[in-house]
Amino acid sequence: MIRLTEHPFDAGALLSEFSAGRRETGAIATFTGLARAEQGAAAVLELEAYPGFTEAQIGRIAETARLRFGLHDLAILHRVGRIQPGEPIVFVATAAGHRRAAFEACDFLMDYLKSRAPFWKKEHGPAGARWIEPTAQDHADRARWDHEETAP
Amino acid sequence: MIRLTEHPFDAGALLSEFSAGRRETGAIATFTGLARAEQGAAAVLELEAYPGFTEAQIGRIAETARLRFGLHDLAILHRVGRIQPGEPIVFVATAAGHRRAAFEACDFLMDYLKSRAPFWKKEHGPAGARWIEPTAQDHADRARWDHEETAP
Amino acid sequence: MARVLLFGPLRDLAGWRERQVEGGSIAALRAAISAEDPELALALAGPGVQVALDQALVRGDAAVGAASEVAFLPPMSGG
Amino acid sequence: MARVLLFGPLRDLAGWRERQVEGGSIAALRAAISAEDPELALALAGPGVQVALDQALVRGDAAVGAASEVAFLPPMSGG
Repeated sequence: MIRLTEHPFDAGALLSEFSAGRRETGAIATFTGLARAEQGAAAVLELEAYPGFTEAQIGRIAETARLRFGLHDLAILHRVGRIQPGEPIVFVATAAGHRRAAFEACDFLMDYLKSRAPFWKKEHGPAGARWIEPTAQDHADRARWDHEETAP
Repeated sequence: MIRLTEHPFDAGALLSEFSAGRRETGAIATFTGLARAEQGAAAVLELEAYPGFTEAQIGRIAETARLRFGLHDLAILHRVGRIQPGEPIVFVATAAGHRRAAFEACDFLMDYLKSRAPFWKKEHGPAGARWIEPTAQDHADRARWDHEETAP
Repeated sequence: MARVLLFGPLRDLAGWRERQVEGGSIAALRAAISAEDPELALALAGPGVQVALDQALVRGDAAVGAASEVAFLPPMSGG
Repeated sequence: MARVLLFGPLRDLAGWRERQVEGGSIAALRAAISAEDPELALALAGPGVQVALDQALVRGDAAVGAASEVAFLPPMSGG
């Protein structure tokens, strides 16, 4: 499941759905990204996607993750539109036979989503709006996967 | 929250509860471990704990994780008693400002729980019951944390 | 003729998000946009701007049909 | 006199999980157990068996009170 949504969501409900009826999966890892309130100083985030294209590009990386880590299944839900402080932005779940693969795939997918996925991000702060580029840390996080060997 | 339970649980309900009302947390990682059915060949697991002692020992590692990774919060629920194939065994959730800390703390806690936590595990298979020790992989996974530097 | 889509800062710069533009190739679309808004055309040729033709990334020039969708994608910021 | 608890394979070997044992120290408890079940006493002294006195791990000998709880913990398997 790879889906964009304009509405807040409950990560727990997504995990319940994702884990239901699994018989051969030993490990499920999830990640939920939330917009921090920064003690009231947080900007409102606006995330723009290219509907169809964005899901397809994420789908290609998801397929890479599925093969690379031997995943049984995965789910990605990503917010678009205006996101208020405290609201969830992204949910990723991975299912695998063993925990190392589930963790690494979840980590890998988040590094991709945070640095290269087809989103354009605007911050609406007190000083006006500005477009955001990925941070150096985001690029460094993603680059970890370019050369690293994956544990079996 | 560190708790043992004799009953199956819904990891999604735990994640909903854990993520509710967070304003300053940017990242929540979870791990759910399930008993694999192994196409019907799986043994029934029996997990024994030392009530009070087991939670306290897990609590010490949880406190280590909290400090080491700067966690905002964490939750651990672990099954004890007889566990049928397909049922959840363990749920771990970690909350942090940023995703690397949340992922690493969750991974760290699982490596501890799988290799050194005060549980004794028996498999009831077709050939009878036998007590299980942690695998070499479990020890190797845990040993990763003894020398590795943590990303900031 | 194609449906041209702009995203992110390109949309803010142009003042529009979607428009029909005359031209049988991506190069012709760029020329038509340049005639009307040279600053935008320059930005569309800027570093890191990718082009998607009918939702597939393309490099350089390509023919576009009347029903084609051409999107100019500035550097993606991730989610 | 203390309440002695056995876990995991030690419990299976002994055939009991919890029992009152006479003795004012852990060494005295081991001796009392040995008098009755030398095989169990040997296992309790085996490699990797830890002792918890009132839920705190102890090494070597220690005095135990009448209301003390002494647990013998074989190597922990993790969950």
